[in-house]
Amino acid sequence: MDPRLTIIDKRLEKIKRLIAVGGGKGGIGKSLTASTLALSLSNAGYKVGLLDLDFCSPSAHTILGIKGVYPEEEKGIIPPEIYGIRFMSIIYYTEDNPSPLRGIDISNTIIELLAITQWGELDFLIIDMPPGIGDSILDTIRLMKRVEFLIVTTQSKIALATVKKVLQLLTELKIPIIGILENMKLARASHTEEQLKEFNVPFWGTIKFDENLEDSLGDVNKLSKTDFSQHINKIVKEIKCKN
Amino acid sequence: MDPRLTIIDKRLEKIKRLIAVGGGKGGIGKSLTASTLALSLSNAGYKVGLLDLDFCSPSAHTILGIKGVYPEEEKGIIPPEIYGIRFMSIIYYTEDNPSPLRGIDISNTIIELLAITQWGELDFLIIDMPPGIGDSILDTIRLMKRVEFLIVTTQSKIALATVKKVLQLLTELKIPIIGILENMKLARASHTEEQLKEFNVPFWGTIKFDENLEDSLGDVNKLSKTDFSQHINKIVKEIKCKN
Amino acid sequence: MHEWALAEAVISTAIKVAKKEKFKKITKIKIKIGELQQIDIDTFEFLLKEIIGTNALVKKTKLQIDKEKGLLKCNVCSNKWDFKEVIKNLNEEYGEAIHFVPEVAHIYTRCPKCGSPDFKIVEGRGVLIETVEGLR
Amino acid sequence: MHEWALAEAVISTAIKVAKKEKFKKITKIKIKIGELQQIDIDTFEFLLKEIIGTNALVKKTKLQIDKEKGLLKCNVCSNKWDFKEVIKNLNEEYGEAIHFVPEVAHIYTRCPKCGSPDFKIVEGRGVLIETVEGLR
Ligand SMILES: Nc1ncnc2c1ncn2[C@@H]1O[C@H](COP(=O)(O)OP(=O)(O)O)[C@@H](O)[C@H]1O
Ligand SMILES: Nc1ncnc2c1ncn2[C@@H]1O[C@H](COP(=O)(O)OP(=O)(O)O)[C@@H](O)[C@H]1O
Ligand SMILES: [Mg+2]
Ligand SMILES: [Mg+2]
Ligand SMILES: [Mg+2]
Ligand SMILES: [Mg+2]
Ligand code: NI
Ligand code: NI
Ligand SMILES: [Zn+2]
Ligand SMILES: [Zn+2]
Repeated sequence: MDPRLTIIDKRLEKIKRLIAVGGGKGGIGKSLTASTLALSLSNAGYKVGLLDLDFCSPSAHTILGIKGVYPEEEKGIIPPEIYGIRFMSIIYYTEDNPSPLRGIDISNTIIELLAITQWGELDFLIIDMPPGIGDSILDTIRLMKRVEFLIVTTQSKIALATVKKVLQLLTELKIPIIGILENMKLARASHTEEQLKEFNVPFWGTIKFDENLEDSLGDVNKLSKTDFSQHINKIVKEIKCKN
Repeated sequence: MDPRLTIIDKRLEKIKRLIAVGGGKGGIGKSLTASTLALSLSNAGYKVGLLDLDFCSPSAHTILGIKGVYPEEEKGIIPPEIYGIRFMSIIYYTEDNPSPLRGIDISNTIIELLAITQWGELDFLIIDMPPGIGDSILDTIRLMKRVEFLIVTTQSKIALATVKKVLQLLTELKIPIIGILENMKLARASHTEEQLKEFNVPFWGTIKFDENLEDSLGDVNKLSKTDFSQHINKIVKEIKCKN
Repeated sequence: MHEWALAEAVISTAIKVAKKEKFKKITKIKIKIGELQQIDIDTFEFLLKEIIGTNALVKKTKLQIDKEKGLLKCNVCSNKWDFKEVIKNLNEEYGEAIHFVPEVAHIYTRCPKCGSPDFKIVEGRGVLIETVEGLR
Repeated sequence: MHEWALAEAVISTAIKVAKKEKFKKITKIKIKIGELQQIDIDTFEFLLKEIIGTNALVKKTKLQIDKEKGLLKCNVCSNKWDFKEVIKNLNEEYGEAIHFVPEVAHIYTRCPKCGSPDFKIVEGRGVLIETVEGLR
């Protein structure tokens, strides 16, 4: 018997809402959305946690410029708090090294982190999902039973093909999808909202492709001034901490 | 005993070079590179196969506009040939449905496809890798022993962080890396070549971010006219079919 | 007849084992065929014999081929079920896809108790060699 | 003492089993601790007792805690090895990381035969409950 599976509900019990930022496809802005969403919620006065579940390409710490912090040990692991965000990532244990983990290892790592992390009271736990619909998303659904998804996409037909599959799967499994965010919009016309209408998910607007966004990565002050963050701030006004 | 593992070498024995297009991070242009590389090699008169190993977001068929084809059964599976490319993808078996596969299932699917696919004689087999350094890349290395990697990246520090890990891993394992391709270059200055110099891998140049690329997806004629394809064509002139 | 490729894999593997074990003759190969792959045993035996041909090492080998029940277990609700029950009501096209790649069962079938696609193929996936016996 | 969280998981699970089995008392919990996680058995027992406190259901429970050898097997060359051999020469910081998340062994250690990071943790990963015994 794996004792870890029993305790996960208790570890998450004082978290009001769990929001996973997904989309299936890589490079669509999931990590940027998860990171700025956590930041914006924290700035709005909420108690926020951020869990980076992308063990191959952990990016939230790069986006938020988090380094030199480490969890404390106290009846488990207490994530360090930065910008008011309790931040948990595999990087504490892998540093910058490549992490060649098969699915079974990814699954075990997720279970371990969920079993030992003491989040305490949170209004929101934001989860940055890796690409794919494999172990990470299946364990997120299986182990964090109250999880809701925020879906990111771009207007590209390559991204849309995958995002549709993710929406189809989550819908079938009756997992709440709180919104769809279109990212990296180019000058060309986009039909994203229309093309995803069949899924009946609120469309949370469009963020333009921003040539200069890169400059803001790693600097939360600059980051908060980007159009990206401004858009996320507007969304945050609509989100309630109790669903 | 798994009989499939023994036969894979034989299935690949008449392929002169196996080139996996990777980079670890999603959304950097791996699929576009793999697809146009296969197309360009085929146009240059080589016998080419294309294997899409991204089971969650298979994209090569979308990029090349391949549909309505299906393998034949003849002492295994014979991939259909389109634009001179023998094309193998999970889509023949999944169609457009979401494929919630854990790592063990991904691994088993790769083994099965490699054991039953009869590629015949090829100059090049191009492999479109999914993001991550999990089951797919580990099995590619383990099962296709002569595989070489072409690494794609963007100038973003988020992509570079992951690409460095992939380069570090492949270098440690002594897997040949034939080149690094910088994709989606923006107007801002880029230091990609410099930042990856330590890995001693040939830098295969830079492809600009192209606002209009999306229009060419699914249409090989339009695709061949893009700057992206032009750049790949130049690379193809440098590649020999016998290493 | 894509199963030819798998039959060839079985004979190649048996020969590899024989070489490692220094067998002069392979007397018996015990094979299990998982129900997910829906391979007809007689057909498979026919293909094995065709591949063996006149190869002295395997020519007189006894081929024992047994079916292995397709057992699935849900990762969400721990329910276990038999693939035989699934196949009864499965669209033929989906069954055919599972025949080629058993993992696509995750696409076309669900846990009958909780509806999840997140299950383990515990046994009965595909073609396995149980034992290769021979004379030195 | 992050192990407290795992000790709590053990007691919670034992209580859950007891409720399911309708035990009035849990008489014995058999626990295995895998060597990768490098948890001191005495410390773990101390934590378990602290968590049990005055809980009548588990107060008099016998705690049997055994070490499980850390067995690793390479997916590339099939070599098997013992984590005990690895830990001898392992940088302390890496050992500490593996203590928290045993999977990071794939980052800091390699197959001693072929150098691959692609190996299975066959046994001895972490904390497992073998049996929960009780009186109805
Ligand atoms: N609106 C945008 N404009 C320009 N670049 C963006 C935008 N959103 C994301 N990016 C960039 O795209 C890349 C992928 O973003 P990321 O958040 O890492 O995606 P994912 O987590 O989905 O892989 C990063 O380099 C990021 O800086
Ligand atoms: N040079 C480029 N300019 C503009 N868009 C690009 C370029 N290269 C790739 N893209 C687009 O970026 C997205 C990701 O490309 P893709 O090949 O699917 O990446 P990956 O396979 O690495 O996930 C696609 O929508 C693709 O059309
Ligand atoms: Mg990300
Ligand atoms: Mg791709
Ligand atoms: Mg058939
Ligand atoms: Mg410690
Ligand atoms: Ni067949
Ligand atoms: Ni500890
Ligand atoms: Zn179920
Ligand atoms: Zn090895």
